[in-house]
Amino acid sequence: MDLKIILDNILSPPILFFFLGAFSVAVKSNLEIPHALAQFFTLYLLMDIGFKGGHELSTSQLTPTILSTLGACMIMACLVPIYAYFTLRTKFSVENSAAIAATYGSVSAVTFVSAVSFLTTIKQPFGGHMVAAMALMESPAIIIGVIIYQFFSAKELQKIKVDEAELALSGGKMEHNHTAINWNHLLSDAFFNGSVLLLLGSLIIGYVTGKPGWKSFESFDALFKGILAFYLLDNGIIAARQIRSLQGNVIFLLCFGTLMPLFNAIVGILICKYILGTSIGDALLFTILCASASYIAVPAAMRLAIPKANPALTVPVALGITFPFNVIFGIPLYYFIITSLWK
Amino acid sequence: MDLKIILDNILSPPILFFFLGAFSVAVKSNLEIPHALAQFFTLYLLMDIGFKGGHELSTSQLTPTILSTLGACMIMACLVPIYAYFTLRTKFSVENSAAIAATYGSVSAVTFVSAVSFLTTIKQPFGGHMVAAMALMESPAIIIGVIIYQFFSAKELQKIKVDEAELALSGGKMEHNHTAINWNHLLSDAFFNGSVLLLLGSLIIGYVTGKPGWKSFESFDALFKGILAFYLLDNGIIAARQIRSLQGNVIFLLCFGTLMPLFNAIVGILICKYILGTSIGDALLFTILCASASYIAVPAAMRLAIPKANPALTVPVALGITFPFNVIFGIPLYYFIITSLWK
Amino acid sequence: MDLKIILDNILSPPILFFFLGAFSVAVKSNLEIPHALAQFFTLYLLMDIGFKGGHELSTSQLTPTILSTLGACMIMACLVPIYAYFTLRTKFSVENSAAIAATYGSVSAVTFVSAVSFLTTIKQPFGGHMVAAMALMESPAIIIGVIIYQFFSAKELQKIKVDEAELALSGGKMEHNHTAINWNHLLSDAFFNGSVLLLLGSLIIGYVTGKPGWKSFESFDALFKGILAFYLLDNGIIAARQIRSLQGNVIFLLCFGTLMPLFNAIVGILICKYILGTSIGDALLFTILCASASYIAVPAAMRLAIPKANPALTVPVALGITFPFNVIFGIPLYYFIITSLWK
Amino acid sequence: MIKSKKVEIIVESVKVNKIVYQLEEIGVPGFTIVGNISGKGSTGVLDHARKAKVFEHTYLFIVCDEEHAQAIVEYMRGVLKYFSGSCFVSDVLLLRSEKA
Amino acid sequence: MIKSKKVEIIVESVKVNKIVYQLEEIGVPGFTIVGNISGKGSTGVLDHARKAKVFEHTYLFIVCDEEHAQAIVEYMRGVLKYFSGSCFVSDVLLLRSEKA
Amino acid sequence: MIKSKKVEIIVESVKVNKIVYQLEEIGVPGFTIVGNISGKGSTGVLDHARKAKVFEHTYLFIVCDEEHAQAIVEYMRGVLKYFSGSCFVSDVLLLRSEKA
Ligand SMILES: Nc1ncnc2c1ncn2[C@@H]1O[C@H](COP(=O)(O)O)[C@@H](O)[C@H]1O
Ligand SMILES: Nc1ncnc2c1ncn2[C@@H]1O[C@H](COP(=O)(O)O)[C@@H](O)[C@H]1O
Ligand SMILES: Nc1ncnc2c1ncn2[C@@H]1O[C@H](COP(=O)(O)O)[C@@H](O)[C@H]1O
Ligand code: NA
Ligand code: NA
Ligand code: NA
Repeated sequence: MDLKIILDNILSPPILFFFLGAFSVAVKSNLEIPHALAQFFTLYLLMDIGFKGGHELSTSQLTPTILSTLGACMIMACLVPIYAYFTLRTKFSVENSAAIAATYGSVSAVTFVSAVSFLTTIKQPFGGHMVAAMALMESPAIIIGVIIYQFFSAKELQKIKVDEAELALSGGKMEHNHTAINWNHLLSDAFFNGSVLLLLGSLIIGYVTGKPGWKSFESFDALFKGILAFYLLDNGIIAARQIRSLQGNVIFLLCFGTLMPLFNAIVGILICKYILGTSIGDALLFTILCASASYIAVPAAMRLAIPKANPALTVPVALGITFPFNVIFGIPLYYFIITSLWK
Repeated sequence: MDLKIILDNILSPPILFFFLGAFSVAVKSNLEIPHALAQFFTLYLLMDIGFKGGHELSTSQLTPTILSTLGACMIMACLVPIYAYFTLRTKFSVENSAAIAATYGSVSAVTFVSAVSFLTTIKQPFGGHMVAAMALMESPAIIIGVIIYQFFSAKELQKIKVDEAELALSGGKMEHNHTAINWNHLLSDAFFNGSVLLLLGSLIIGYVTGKPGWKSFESFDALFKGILAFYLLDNGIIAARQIRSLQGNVIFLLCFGTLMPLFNAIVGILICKYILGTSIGDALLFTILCASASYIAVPAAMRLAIPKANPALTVPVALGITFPFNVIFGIPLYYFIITSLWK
Repeated sequence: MDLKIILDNILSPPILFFFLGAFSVAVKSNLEIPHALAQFFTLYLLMDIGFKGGHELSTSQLTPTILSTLGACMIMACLVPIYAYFTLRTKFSVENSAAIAATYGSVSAVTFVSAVSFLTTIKQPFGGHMVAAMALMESPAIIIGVIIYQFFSAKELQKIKVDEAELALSGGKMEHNHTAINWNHLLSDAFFNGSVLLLLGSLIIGYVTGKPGWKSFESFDALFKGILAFYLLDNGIIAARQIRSLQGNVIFLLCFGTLMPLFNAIVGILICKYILGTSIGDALLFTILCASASYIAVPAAMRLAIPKANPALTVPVALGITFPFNVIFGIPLYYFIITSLWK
Repeated sequence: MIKSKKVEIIVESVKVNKIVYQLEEIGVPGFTIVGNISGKGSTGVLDHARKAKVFEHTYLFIVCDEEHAQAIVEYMRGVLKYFSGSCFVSDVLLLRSEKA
Repeated sequence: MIKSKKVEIIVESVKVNKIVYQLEEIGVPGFTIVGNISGKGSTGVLDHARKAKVFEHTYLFIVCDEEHAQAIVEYMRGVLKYFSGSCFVSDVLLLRSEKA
Repeated sequence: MIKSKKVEIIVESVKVNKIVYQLEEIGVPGFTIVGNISGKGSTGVLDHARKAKVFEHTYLFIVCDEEHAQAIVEYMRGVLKYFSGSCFVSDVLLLRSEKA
């Protein structure tokens, strides 16, 4: 039965378009999605999922389970980077380990959206608060990643170099304190990041405008699957290019990029089952939040906060390995495990 | 009751997305709408509103009220810049006064579209000819602005400078006559402006293709509110940046940017009530045409025709003050006044 | 009755928007569709038509007629360039004749899509395999064009020059064999061309995902006519510019650009009637595939394969003359002939 | 290689058509236009208000001989008196290519 | 025409804000930013992963006097020690335009 | 600062891949590509027909030493015999940056 779900997922249009994109890279086709469009699809998906979640929330009650789910999300966002860091540290430098670890603490919105699409297809309900949960999980990992980095690089006396990089950028003059990290900037960047803002904003707008708001949005929302397919076509192109540019310890990264999400997913499932007691739909979304890794916001934030980390290491793992793994196998697999456990 | 309507308007998704955009600027978020998309939204809204108006027209009859409404629009487009000019002249140079005045004689398509969205939400009908009225009002103010400028700058003997600017651009050789303004170019730019053309073209296409045409367009039109929300998100970002770059006599501009549309609206309402005798829906649209100010087409035309006018003065008032004022407070307020009077 | 169909076609929104675009160029309007959008419309139309065709195919049976239709498409794709070449050779050089001839052997996706839109409007059914037929016809003409060119340029001893161009590009070092054409590259470019890939990929995805896939796509597909209208607006702008840049023997090109598609259409109609025995809908689509000329993929491929051919000659004929001729007059005219014959 | 001048111009987008027209009058052999720029100069930051076309600038450059460069500079001297922008000139060696 | 320097900088897009801020601190008279570039340098091809913002680069140039150019170069020397990019300087003649 | 050459190339977009391949063969240290240009040259105005890819041009530049510049110019001399475009060279001082 497991296989059947996975196959059904693979044979859904968005996933097939993902493969089409990857195939086009393999055969060196000139298929190309203009950058402005890819940005539009991202904005649309965030806006739509936020609005939908807000509308959903406006029709439901704030239960203790919801609150504890949100809390559990925050905890996972802080916990994952820590154990990911120690795993990575066996092969990589402090900087790279901290940067990669941070991406796994955060989430990938499109992986989440794919899971929502999966649930919608099989008509499994889920709560609007899970969208809020996603928004909550976007940023804490950035902070944790930086803290990990500061803590361990101080230990290893490499901190000085970082200071120098930051010092160079600010033209030699360092602001009051002497730490390299400008926490002010980092925090505001993390929490007022464009996608977090749009997601939370749409959530609130969907919540506030309730049913009449939703009605005016419905035919916009109807494009959801089509645009997701388009987006995954583009992501297939990008992910295939990323996987080709994998460097360093490729085998280790391949294992890490698939086993880490799997492990995080299992932790997530166990939390849902034995601590939170969520519904099946919410459990899948919680799991996918734990399992997914950020390949846009966190690497960009890390580039600013930990300049010595090599983004050519971070992005290929998160986008080239973990993203396809989750979207193709992860979602149906986690769902299979959940339905087995919940019975 | 007034307050209730205003609140309802503020709590509609498009307006809330406008606030979200403005908020993102306030917190220095990196939220950004690609330029190509903003252009797409504009094109879509013009096409859709034009087509819808044309379809509407094809189902109705040409009444004397319609004709007199169109005439009244033209008259207002010529009248507004004149009294706006004299108000502005108390604080600004001839050039700047003429340029700002012209923007108030013209219209803002998105303000109009927002009013249409408002009417649609409260199910208040309106005539398709109002779209034609908007198209008619786009350009005359440009001509009037230039005439005002020529008339008063001649008086003040500053005309020479303008000639020089135009002369410089054309490499020293001036075409036959010695006025700085190339009326030929100006008129064709004004009347064959991209947005006027698309609006009128879509209106005619909607009219000609009638019901079958509309049917094939309906699901495209269903995206209307979603795209308006997206567009206002972008406009919120832009307007907030504009308001920050207000310069010169800020308090005067703030007053002018809110009181001028209010005054124009009241004039518009009185004309509808006591001269034209329009329906409530048409009255609101006529009023919003009078009250709104152009922040794209007219400033660009003024840059060509009155180079000495400072666009960094014109755009912030029209886009940073008058646009939000109209869209947030103006529409429901004018509607309230109209329904009170029409009772 | 002929006239009535043509008139109905001209008065459909997409065609009227095409005229609006052309008109905007005539009056020198600044109406402009951002490039990224035009690309989006192309991608959307290919994806949608492919998906629709695949879905259609999944509900039908593979009949001998279908197979022979696909075969006939391939044959026409090879035949058309040959007789087009000899016609053109009376006025143009070997290079230019081969390049123009190749465009007529291939197809224009938007012309095909317009014919689909025409059939949908008049509720005439057609088979999903015609989309596969279009995909099959995109590339062979490129190969044929190059073969023609090689064959006749060898004869005329001009081949050396081509070698030199290719040699120059590759920095003097020529790969093993001494022919100028890199067949490997050419074939993979032709068959893994972005639009062929997206079309075939969507076709397969539509076929594989069948009815549930289609259901999730339906509301995306509903935008079809609106986006086609938008696309033709843009094409009207581009085609009008192209027609203005026609050079060389303009009268000959005008005749060729209208009579060649007409002739190809008649050949196509006769094949459908007397050899294939297709339905009316399939006959129109087969005919339009024969009649249309590629103005994007083939000219770009020719630029690489036959550098001495002048693209400023190829594109204006295909895009400025044949495209509007087919879309405005051709489709209803061919349809009229077909219905007359099929009676 | 021919000793040539590269004249670089940044100017308000709304004026570009006129300037290009004038460049052709002057008889330059060619020019290249790079769109989509932002920047800052004496009139302030320019990408503030991309929706307002008036603030857009365009970057173009012309490679030509000394005399043409002189003519462009003289022309731009007049233009920049009234309009926002910048213009500067440098030496380049142009590859003389004869078509085969 | 004033003898000036044109300083051209290619640098990671995520760092551009800080660099622009520093340019203003240095007091340059203006700068122009050209977005949407791709390229290749010591750290490899750059348009591989446009979706991943970290790989984006930006191209900007500044026309200024010798001293400012010196200051920018000194600054960029530090920056390029740690970040990907390139910086080079050439001579230009700047058109001195007085506003009318 | 190292005395270097900046080689600027404008060439038909359909040929860019081959040219970039050849630049790497020549062994240039890097290059930057600026897309989305329009312009005019001996073969006429180029943005007429953006939908027809054949008319698109691309602008790229390479900063390198004298020898590499020479090699690129020789290569481009051949290319421009057959294809539309332009190529010119100027002197720049390249900032030598050692990574920390
Ligand atoms: N010194 C400079 N270096 C580079 N670009 C400049 C400079 N000065 C002005 N610009 C460009 O020209 C535009 C207009 O300048 P301005 O008219 O001085 O405001 C700016 O937005 C910049 O793009
Ligand atoms: N020699 C060069 N010539 C032109 N552009 C260069 C050169 N070296 C580096 N660049 C540009 O700077 C970016 C980053 O270079 P790098 O830090 O060396 O990887 C490249 O992607 C190019 O856009
Ligand atoms: N003298 C020039 N200055 C600047 N750009 C040029 C020049 N000549 C040609 N170009 C550029 O190269 C492209 C092709 O030139 P051509 O092959 O001469 O038609 C033009 O569209 C311009 O973008
Ligand atoms: Na995670
Ligand atoms: Na007005
Ligand atoms: Na054909």
